[in-house]
Amino acid sequence: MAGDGTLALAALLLHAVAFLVLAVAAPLRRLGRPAGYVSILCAAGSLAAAVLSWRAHAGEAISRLVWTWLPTEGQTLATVGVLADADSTLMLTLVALVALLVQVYSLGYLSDESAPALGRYYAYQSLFAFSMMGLVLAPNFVQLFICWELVGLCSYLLIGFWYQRPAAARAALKAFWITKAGDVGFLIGIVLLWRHTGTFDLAEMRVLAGNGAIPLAGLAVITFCIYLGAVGKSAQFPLHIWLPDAMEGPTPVSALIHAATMVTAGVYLLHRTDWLFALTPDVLAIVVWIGAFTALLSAVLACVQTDIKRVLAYSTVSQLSYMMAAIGAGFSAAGFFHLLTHGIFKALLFLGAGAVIHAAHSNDLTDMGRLARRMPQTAIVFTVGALSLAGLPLFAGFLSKEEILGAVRAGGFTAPFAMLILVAFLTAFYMFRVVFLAFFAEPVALHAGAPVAAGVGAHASHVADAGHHASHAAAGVAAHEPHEPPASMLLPLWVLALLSVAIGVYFTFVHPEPEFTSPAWLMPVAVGSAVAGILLAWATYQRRAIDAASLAAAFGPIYRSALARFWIDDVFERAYLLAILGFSRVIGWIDRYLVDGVLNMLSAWTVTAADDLRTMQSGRAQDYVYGIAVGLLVLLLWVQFG
Amino acid sequence: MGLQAYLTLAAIVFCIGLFGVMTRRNTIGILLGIELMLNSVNINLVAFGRYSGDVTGMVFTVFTICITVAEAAVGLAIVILLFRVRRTVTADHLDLLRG
Amino acid sequence: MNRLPLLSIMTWAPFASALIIMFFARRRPLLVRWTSVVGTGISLVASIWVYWTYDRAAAGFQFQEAFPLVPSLGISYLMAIDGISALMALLTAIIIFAGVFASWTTKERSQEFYALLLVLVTGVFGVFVTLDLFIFFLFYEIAVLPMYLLIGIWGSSGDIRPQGIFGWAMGRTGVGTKEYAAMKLTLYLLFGSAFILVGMLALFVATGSRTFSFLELQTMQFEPALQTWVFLAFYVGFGILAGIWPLHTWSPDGHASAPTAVSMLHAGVLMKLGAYGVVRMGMGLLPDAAVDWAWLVGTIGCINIVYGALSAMAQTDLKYVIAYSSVSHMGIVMVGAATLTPTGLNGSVFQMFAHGIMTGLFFAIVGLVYEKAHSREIFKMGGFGAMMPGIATAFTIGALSSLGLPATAGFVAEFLTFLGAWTSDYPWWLFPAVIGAFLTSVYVLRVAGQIFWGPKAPDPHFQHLPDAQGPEWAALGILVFVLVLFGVLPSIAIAPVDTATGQLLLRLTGQ
Amino acid sequence: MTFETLTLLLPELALFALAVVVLLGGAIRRGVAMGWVTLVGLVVAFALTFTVREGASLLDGAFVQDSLALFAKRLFVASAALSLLGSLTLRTGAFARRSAEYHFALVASLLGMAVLASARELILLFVGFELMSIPLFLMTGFLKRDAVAPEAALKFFLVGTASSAVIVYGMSFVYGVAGSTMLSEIPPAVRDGPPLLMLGMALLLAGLGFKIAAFPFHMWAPDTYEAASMPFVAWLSVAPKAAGFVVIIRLYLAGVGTAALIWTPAIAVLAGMTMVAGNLMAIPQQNIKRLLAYSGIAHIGYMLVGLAALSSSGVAMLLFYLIAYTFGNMGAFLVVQAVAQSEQSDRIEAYRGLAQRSPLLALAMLLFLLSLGGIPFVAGFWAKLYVFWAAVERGMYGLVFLGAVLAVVALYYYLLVARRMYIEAPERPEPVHVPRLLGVAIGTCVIGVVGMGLYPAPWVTLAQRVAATLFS
Repeated sequence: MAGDGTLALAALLLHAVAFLVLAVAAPLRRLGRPAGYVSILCAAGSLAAAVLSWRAHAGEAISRLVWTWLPTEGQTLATVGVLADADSTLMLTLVALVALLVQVYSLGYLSDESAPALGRYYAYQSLFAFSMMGLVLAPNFVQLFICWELVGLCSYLLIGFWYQRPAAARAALKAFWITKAGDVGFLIGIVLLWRHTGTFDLAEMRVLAGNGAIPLAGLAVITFCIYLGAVGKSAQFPLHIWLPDAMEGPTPVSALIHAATMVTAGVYLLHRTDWLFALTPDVLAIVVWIGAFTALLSAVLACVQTDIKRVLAYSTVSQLSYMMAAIGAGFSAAGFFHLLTHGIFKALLFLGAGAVIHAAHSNDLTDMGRLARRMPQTAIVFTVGALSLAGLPLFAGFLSKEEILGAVRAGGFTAPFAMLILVAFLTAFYMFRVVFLAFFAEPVALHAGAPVAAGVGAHASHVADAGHHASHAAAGVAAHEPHEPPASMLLPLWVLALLSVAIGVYFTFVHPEPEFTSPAWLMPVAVGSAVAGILLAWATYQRRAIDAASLAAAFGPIYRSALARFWIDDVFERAYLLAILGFSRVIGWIDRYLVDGVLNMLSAWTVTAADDLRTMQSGRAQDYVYGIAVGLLVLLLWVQFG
Repeated sequence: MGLQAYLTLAAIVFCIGLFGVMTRRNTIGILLGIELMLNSVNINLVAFGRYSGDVTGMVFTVFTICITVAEAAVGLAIVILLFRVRRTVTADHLDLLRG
Repeated sequence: MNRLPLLSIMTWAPFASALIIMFFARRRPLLVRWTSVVGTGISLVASIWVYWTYDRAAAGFQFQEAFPLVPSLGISYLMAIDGISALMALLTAIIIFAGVFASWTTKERSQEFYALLLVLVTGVFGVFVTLDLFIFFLFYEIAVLPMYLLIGIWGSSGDIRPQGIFGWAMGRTGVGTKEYAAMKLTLYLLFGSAFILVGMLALFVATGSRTFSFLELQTMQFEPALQTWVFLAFYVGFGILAGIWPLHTWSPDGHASAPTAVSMLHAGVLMKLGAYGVVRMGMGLLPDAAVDWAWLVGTIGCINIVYGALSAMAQTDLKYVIAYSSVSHMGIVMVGAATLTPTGLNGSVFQMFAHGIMTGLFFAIVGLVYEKAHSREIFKMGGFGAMMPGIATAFTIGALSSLGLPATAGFVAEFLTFLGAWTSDYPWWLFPAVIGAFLTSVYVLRVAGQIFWGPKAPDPHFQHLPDAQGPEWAALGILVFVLVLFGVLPSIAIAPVDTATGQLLLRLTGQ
Repeated sequence: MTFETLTLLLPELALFALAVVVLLGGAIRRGVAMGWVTLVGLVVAFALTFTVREGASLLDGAFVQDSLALFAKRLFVASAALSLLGSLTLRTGAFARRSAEYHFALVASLLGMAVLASARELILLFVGFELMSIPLFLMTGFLKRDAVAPEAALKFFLVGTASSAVIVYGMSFVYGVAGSTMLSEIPPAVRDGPPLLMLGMALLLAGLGFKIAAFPFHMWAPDTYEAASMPFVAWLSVAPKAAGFVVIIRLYLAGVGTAALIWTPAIAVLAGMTMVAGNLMAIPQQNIKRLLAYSGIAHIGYMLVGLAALSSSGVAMLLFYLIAYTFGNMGAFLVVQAVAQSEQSDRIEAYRGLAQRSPLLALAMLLFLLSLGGIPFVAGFWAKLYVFWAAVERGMYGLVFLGAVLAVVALYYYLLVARRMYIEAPERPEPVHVPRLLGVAIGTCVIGVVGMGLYPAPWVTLAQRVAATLFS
């Protein structure tokens, strides 16, 4: 019975229940914390169900439940349901786990939100968890797209959670629009694919693909369109710009949505349909190149951020690109593997950052320093996360990252491979830059002119979470000391930390044999570059043996353009203002003054003509006789010549 | 071709009358113009009757003359009435009603 | 087949209550309102009943009621519904029921207001459920005429400063005033109805059989020449009401000036009435011409989608934004219909329904906001989300539906239309349609963000605004519920519609 | 002159007797008494029209009582009775002192119309015309102390007599060519269309154009309407025009057959110009009487469209239009009288908020306006529809399209009045006082308009029957 997917369904529906309860029962929602308990309860149950169904579907077991959703011409056009197999249930478990932890964590993190706001927050959380699971378990493209959009909606709602702050409101819109732009491609892709294969169903389609029943002509266009959707969701160049701004949302949201789950949906999509993409190798090539490029780009950007969350955001972008590259190289399993491990430790990092922000009341690295003394536990778990991200042995990121590198190389993409190695180095560097600056080094504020201070200084989001935590400071805790977060926040941190170590240790010794052979030098190179990065960071920011300023100067142009985010955001800004708004003004003007104007012109003319015409009615009897005479004349002429 | 001559004469008289109606400033003058027009009709009728040799034309003429008289009477009455109210019989001044 | 004349009840109940209001409810506002509630409630119940008891297996026209009126001219009181008209009747009933609540706070001359409104609704119901072309036309006129007074008396004037070329003309015609809007709308629609009348009479003459009955006309084969120009006449006539480009300009002015319930009804239902006319009369009676002219209908529809969305983006007056969004969405309806594919046509009909509810919701909300904040200027308002969370949420749901977000009715409609477009003879229609959906997301969320989910506006008037209360909740609640319900379970709407569209297309393309 | 002949003339005789009675009675009894007498007399005359054997003709064909004649006479008498109901409520000043004159003139003019409707002989036609017109001049100037009434009377008179001259001049040619004054002699002459005859017919057309107030012979109408007393104008706007149309039908269509078609272009052009001029010039009017005057001119244009078809159905539709127009237009004018009596103003402003002051009156006015505008459920809709239909049968699509567009224009200025009544707020709360008789008259018109709107069939068949006899 466990095999038939009902467990997966239960995991899915529990969150739906939570959402409905919170959405409909307004009084409960307005209570705040109780609402949180409800949704946490459901999340816990959902996790249990997820784990069980994962166990049940480990191996080859696949179970499928579908119901008709859209009828047409008497038959079924589209269905909804669950498709539970090893991958989906594994992903399901990850989502359930992170969702649960984040919801618990939020209890502490958002403790000083107003009750209704908190209720709203948990309603959104449940909705998100539900939609994400629906996406993971989707048996067909329609449901996939539906949930795809819904998670986008949740991200929009949660980024804009503090909508009273202009930055947050703007970021929410930006995120929605950019991802929506990608989804336009995705939607088109689905429609085209439907006509191409005659079905939405993944399983059926896979069978068709298996026996080569899918015509290859034009398939590349379709897969590319679908890939566009992934580009939007998983923040690939050039649509990656929304993710850093999305950090305006509460940190737990960033952890759940913008690190562990939603943003990985694109990767998951490509992994789910790798058999389809396998038919169009040139599209896969594009995926690799874009992936590698985005990885490098965002890694560089991450190095110059002074907002701790933005560093993590860019690192997320670059890690996602890692996965994309692997999938593009044709070994989607590697990408999926990294997706899972990354989900764990990136969530850990974000939650850790949240704890830091919670304590320091600022996102800005320059406001931090030596926090390790005040909050040792946080320091430890954060470092664990950093090590995982850097990909050192015994930590979660180690094997997954190495597999990706191997995969890309095995795929025969040398240049991307080189770029990714470089990225590995940069990753370690910027991660430990954060670690040292935040936890171990002296507060840099003392060291005037340090490049970190010259970061994207003026950026509005610097007050991100501090904004609402200012209540602390206002509350007279002037001589206030950073302190460990409450248990509700520490617990999830430790769980995640231990998990990443456990995974790391497990996979350091137990190598699953990959589908490709990577040379012996690969592992040392990868680890070496990571270590090099760490050392450089240490030398620069801990020992200050190397002056950060001169370091920055060494990369002058890159550094400066990185500060300007390579002007990509500006380009989009312009495009929005000029192309869309500007054009709309033109159309609006045309509508009002030409299309409608002509109409008004006609009527105005008629009225004027009428006014002129009545002057004929002069009031003099003799003019009236003139009228008769003229009429008579005309008639006579007509009789004569007509 | 006597008929032609009569008809032409009638036409000329008619046009003179019409011209008078359209140009005279004095209302009485206009009335006279109308009388001319009607009388041209009489010329026509008599001529036609004479040349087609039946009396209907003459009969018609008699009717026309009577009716013309009646019209003249009514017209003059109205003119007098108007003069009482407005102290003028100049057609151009009678344009209170217009537009 | 059924003993109770449900369709007549549905149609005439509002009219009856209008009479009651006119004669027995002098100066008793509450009685007026409750009479309207009861009248429209009866219609609602009847329509739901019809909708559920409609025999999907049998399909075709059901619940027939017929008795001859003018046998000599073949005019008869013939009422029946199929899947499409059942859904449309349901839509009408829902909108007006909500509309009665939404305009609960009408102050001046509320008695006449409700009376006229109910008469109008009678016309709309009649159009949807009658199958006699002549009666159809009469109902159509009933549905159009009261609009002049409804807008003229209870409407509100916006401020549009005439400028640019034709500026003087706009000044001269008094653009922006409610009188202008009312006059424009009435004349425009009557002009359109002239075309419809001519077309119908042409068919009537062409059939030697001397009948106005749709059922009989349906069985006839008109010669191509006649079909062509009659179809065009219908297309222009109904198209004006459906707001096809470039004959749409009455709709923004009209909807912006109209009082809440009227804009709800007009944008929500009457524009659909135009589309319904094109589908029922144009395609139903003139299959060959419909196939020949599909390219025109669809292409104009595409123009509508993009053009409407962009115009909506350019507006600063909330009501104008909504009105233009209607123009854009009617484009989707038209494209869906023009695809001549089952999916597309289902999508089109479903979009009529979805957009009807959605726009009804929008206009209800605009009405509430205007009533509380006394402003329609988008960029003067801001941060209302904190003060009126209920209204804000409702608006957001409406917005999501209009940008075609899944789990709302809008998505299903648009998705089906897209599928239909791509499988039609003119696949490229897909792209303007999809782009239109994207543009919608831009302007509609921009508005939502500006007014509700953004920083507070400095204006002191906007500091303390009440949320919706009392009957207003009923209006919002009903509409939101329907919007989401049909988004989550579209099959309850698609299934009956499917039975009708299938038969229609069978005659059209013989597939 | 046998007794049988007299029975055929009963309606005319009754009218004549009535005229005498009123004239003499006026010497005995002042006040509105004569008005009542006239009303009774009219009812009698109306009843008598039904005693006449249809299709009879006497004076060897110079005077016929065919269905068209009877139809027209009933229309004249009925409309006269309606306007009388209106004028009976005017009990002050001239209407009290000189009511006998007024009613005598009315009956005399009516007699003229009656003769006109039956005349199939030129002299009779001419006499009929004058008998109809001269009293009209008088009645226009009836309020002789009034500043503008005499002016209007003079204009009406001058232009009217001029046009009479034109008519009779035309008649002289017709007589000359046809060699007889019998209309029955014209058709054979028309067939080979000698220029002189055509000249005469053209002159006649011009003169008749004046009678029916078709552009450009319409100019007397607005001024006269504005100045004269309302009930009279209500009647003037209908009956003489009907008479004019009857004569046109007799002269140009009856028995001429297809030869009549040579007139189609002339009449069509006349119709087009009249519709355009009437509708356009009505737009800027601020005086409701003038507005109705111009709209009336426009309606003449629509009737001419029906006439231009020069077919049996065309004439039928024209006659139907005449009935609808009678009810709608007279009703509107009677409402105007009611408002004018209580507001002392016939500006459109006087109608502000009428709907709130006296809803029923406003509703009646709205119905009349809608009927004139050609909206379903009221008579005007069918009238326009049928007229267009007739024109389409002749393939005059352009004319029909023009008419349709102008119908929208017309609706514009009718709705402007509706806007005053319904949308704008009243200046004074108290309702408009409507005298009972006037109310009856208005009510009759409402019944007529709505009745014809809801169930036009009998009237249509009537009109068709009448028209059919002309083309048999």
